[in-house]
Amino acid sequence: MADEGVHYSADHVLEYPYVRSVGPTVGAFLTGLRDGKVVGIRGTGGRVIVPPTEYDPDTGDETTDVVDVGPEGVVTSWSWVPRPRPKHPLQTPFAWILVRFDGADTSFLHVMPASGPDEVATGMRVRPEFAPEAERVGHVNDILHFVAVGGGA
Amino acid sequence: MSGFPALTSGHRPVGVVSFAQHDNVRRDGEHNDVEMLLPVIAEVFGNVGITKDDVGFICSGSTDYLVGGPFSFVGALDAVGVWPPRAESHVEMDGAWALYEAWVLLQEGEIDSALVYSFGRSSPGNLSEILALQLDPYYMAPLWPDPCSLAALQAQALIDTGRASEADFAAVAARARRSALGNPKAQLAYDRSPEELLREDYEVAPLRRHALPPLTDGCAAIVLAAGDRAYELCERPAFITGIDHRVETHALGARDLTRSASTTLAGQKAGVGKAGVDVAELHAPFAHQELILVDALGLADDVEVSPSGGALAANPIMSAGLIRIGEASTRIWSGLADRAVAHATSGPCLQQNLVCVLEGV
Amino acid sequence: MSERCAVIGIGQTVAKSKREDVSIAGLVREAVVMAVEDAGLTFADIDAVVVGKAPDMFEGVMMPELYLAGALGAVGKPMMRVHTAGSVGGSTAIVASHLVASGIHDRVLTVAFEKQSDSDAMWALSVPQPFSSPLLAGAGGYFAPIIRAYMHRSGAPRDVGMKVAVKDRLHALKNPYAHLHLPDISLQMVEDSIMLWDPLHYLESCPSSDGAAAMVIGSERAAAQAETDTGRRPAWIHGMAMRSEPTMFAGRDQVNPQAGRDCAADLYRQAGISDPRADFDMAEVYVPFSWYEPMWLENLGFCAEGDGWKLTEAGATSLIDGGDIPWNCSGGVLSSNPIGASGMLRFLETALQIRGEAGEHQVPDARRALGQAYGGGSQFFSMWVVAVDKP
Amino acid sequence: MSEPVTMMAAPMRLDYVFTPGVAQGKNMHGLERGVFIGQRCPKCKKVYTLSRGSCPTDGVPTDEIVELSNTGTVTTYCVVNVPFAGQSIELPYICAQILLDGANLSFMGLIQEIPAGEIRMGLRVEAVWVPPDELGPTMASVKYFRPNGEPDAAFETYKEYL
Repeated sequence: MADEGVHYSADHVLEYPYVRSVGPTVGAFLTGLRDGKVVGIRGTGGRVIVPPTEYDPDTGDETTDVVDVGPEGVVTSWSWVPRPRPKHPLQTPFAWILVRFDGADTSFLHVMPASGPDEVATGMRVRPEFAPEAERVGHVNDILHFVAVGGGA
Repeated sequence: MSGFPALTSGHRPVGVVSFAQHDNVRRDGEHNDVEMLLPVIAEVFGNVGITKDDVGFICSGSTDYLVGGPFSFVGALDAVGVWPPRAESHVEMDGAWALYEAWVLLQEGEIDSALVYSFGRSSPGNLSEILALQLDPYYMAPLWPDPCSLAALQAQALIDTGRASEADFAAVAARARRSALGNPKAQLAYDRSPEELLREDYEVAPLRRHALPPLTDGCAAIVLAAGDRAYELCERPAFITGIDHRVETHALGARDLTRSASTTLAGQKAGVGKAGVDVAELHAPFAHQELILVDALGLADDVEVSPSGGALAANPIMSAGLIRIGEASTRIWSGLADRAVAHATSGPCLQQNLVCVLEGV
Repeated sequence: MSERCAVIGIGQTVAKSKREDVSIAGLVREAVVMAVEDAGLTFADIDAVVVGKAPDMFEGVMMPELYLAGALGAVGKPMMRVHTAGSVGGSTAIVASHLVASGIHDRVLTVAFEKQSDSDAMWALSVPQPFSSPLLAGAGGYFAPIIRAYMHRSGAPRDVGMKVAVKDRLHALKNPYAHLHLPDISLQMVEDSIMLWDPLHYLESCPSSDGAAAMVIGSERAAAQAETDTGRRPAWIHGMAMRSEPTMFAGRDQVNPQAGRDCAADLYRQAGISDPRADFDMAEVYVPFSWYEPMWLENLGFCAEGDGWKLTEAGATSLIDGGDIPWNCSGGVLSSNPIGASGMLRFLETALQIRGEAGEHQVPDARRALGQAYGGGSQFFSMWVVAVDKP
Repeated sequence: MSEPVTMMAAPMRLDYVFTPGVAQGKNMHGLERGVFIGQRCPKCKKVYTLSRGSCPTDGVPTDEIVELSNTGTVTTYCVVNVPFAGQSIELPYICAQILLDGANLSFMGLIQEIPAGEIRMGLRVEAVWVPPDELGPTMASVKYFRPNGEPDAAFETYKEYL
């Protein structure tokens, strides 16, 4: 029996139930989502960082006060997914959007249903559609997705 | 021997003297990492007639998540044979940064040469899911955005500025794949017009299939040598006259995605603009990123960009940056270029960038 | 030519099994901010950042330095990520120091961390591979047979390991940053603890910790400035070395690996060390399982081969017993083990001693110290020497 | 207002196809037939078991295939008393480094049919394979090793393979 050409392969699964402690700053944002609101935090020069981090993402300076923002915001960029992947938050065509909440100086990544690229545009006003209160746990998926404010771009 | 190029005061001349890369393929389902590296390491030493025992330092670049097991770099060392024990290090980064670490050590003058290699395969897992783990673990990773979706956000932002259009992306892709026809190591090469490419469907709008890199299994290696040792090993070494790298924030919503501030800064520190550039090998996995990089580096219109086809022709993860340095060096060796720029990137939407200026004498 | 460089800033977190009050960035920033402030600096003064940690699977974040760039104040700067298995904390400090020794930068921040409580350390260390045997022994199962081989070769009595376990935990009681504080530690307590991997008892093994360690490495100019600004003296780096050898090969000596011996020889050549036991005032050495103290005493040339256990037994390595060459005054890896940071903690503790700032676990008048880390299958070594005097 | 959020579940599953490679394929093909395969380095002539395709010290392909003996020597061992994830054997059990006759590298295997108190360095052992119809391209084809009744090997014969 020739050994040459015997090529094996096997399925290999890496699967772990990570549980992360979030700390007070990330925790403030996730707590806000659970309670149906959006918060940011003040960074260098007083600018408002959303989603909030313990530090200003550019300077590394400690951030300070938690502030309410949104819930409406404006799309600062987008991309449109015609064929969602299995792990994507939505399983019908949708847009990834960067949203700058009213009162914020940075943008937040989330999704918005869109059957075509013409249903989303930079500059569009949007608002989050929260999951029902009983289903919210303090997670970015407590926002199901965003929708256009006033029904259009 | 023809002397050395002008260097920043205190710097030691270090040149790329040998380069080898594996065939870039969609899936090598036959060999393990060691077996892929063996012929590449043999070639990179064979090119200059030395062995593993002749280099003073070994540095590699790779990442564990590609095959789903920890410590993949440990086993890969068996492709070199680090016995007797060797001074050796590893970065969980593209091999271009392993080259940087070796260049730093060579500056101190204790050693005269180094082996740098990197390896990575896109085929064992689902790269679109794996790379989502590079993102903010609280806010972004739970949404599982794939690299193409994020690159498309960047592309749309660029379109919104009015500085580029989908047609420009197609033009980049058409030129890169046409250039790749002349690169025997290229995985994806064709001669198609931008107009034809624009008829493709969106993969993730505004990016169509042509604007995306192929998925590639591969690996690569480089030998660096300092001072006179470089000339002993290579007739016309590609001397590194500047090398620098910079990182930006992970928060995509806090960056101007349409500019690559880190590339601009690294390019200035590396001295890209001090003289004319003949050729630039840019690590732009997505077509629009080449436009951002050309702009960030301030490259003139006459600079030949990515004659190898770049990452659009073959994108072996963790090696595609190191390969840019290798490809740029081959242009110096052959005399096709006197001054070349090589660039490597890491992270989503060009988060981290390395710029290397190579010169022949 | 190689420039002088020194540790000019030090920061570390308290090691704990679970730091559930912070995010990953929050944990790392505790050490980083402390190190930068300790050097009298702000992030704006830092030229480059070098990050180290062990497998990314501990936290499930791939190349987490990318996510941490902002948290580390690295935006607009060079940032590197080192991974050399268990030796990574040491290698990371060395890569950072070379950025200064090469004359490229003046002030480099280096940090290593592990937040193992996001997962379970055992997962990432024993990922089952297809086609391999279902038999899995864990880290201790890998090292226990090597320890047995050492006992066989050296004729060491069975209680030497337990003595190390007690000594390092007594040291840890003097270190407020140590994870394990066991005031009642005794030989009996170690012996009564469960035998995990015979011959290793539970209390002869390292814990699993969350934690981070950070240092600022400065040039001669930066060191002078920091000393003026903070009044703290620099810990000058007199040598650094790394060596690797393959995991497995015919005839490999895993008890006394050649890579460790070669690494020490190179280091001692650089630092002018001829008799390590006499020339060093203390050492912080990576001892995750008790028996590695006598093994590394031999590997590092503190005694003849086969005699390491005699130094341990005689109390030579104990700060409390007034030994002549105290090892792991911080409590060592046996008392705190945030894996990716454990190697850096060894290096950091030597700098702390040289600056005379180790508090209760300070070795009186420590003027020259050895830091060592190792990893993989005892195959990756990183070491440095720091001293009070300028090289 | 209820308690602040402090923890976040982040389950992760990634699916891979594992490629053992040509050399390991040869080893596995041997295991499928109930035979241990070694690979000889063309430079140093050492015979490696479970080779990944290269000589770890010379960095060259190990192309020559050698069929190895079913018997070997315990070079060192430990007794495992600790449960952990992924483990499927009843505690306590013996893990030993086993040097197969004709090989120059030991590997870790399970020892059974001997009380934990009688395990020792130098013990001569043989492989016990699963029934022929259960053989597969995996080390799981070897159920365990057991004493084969030969006198213990002298320390000198295996001291380089601990």
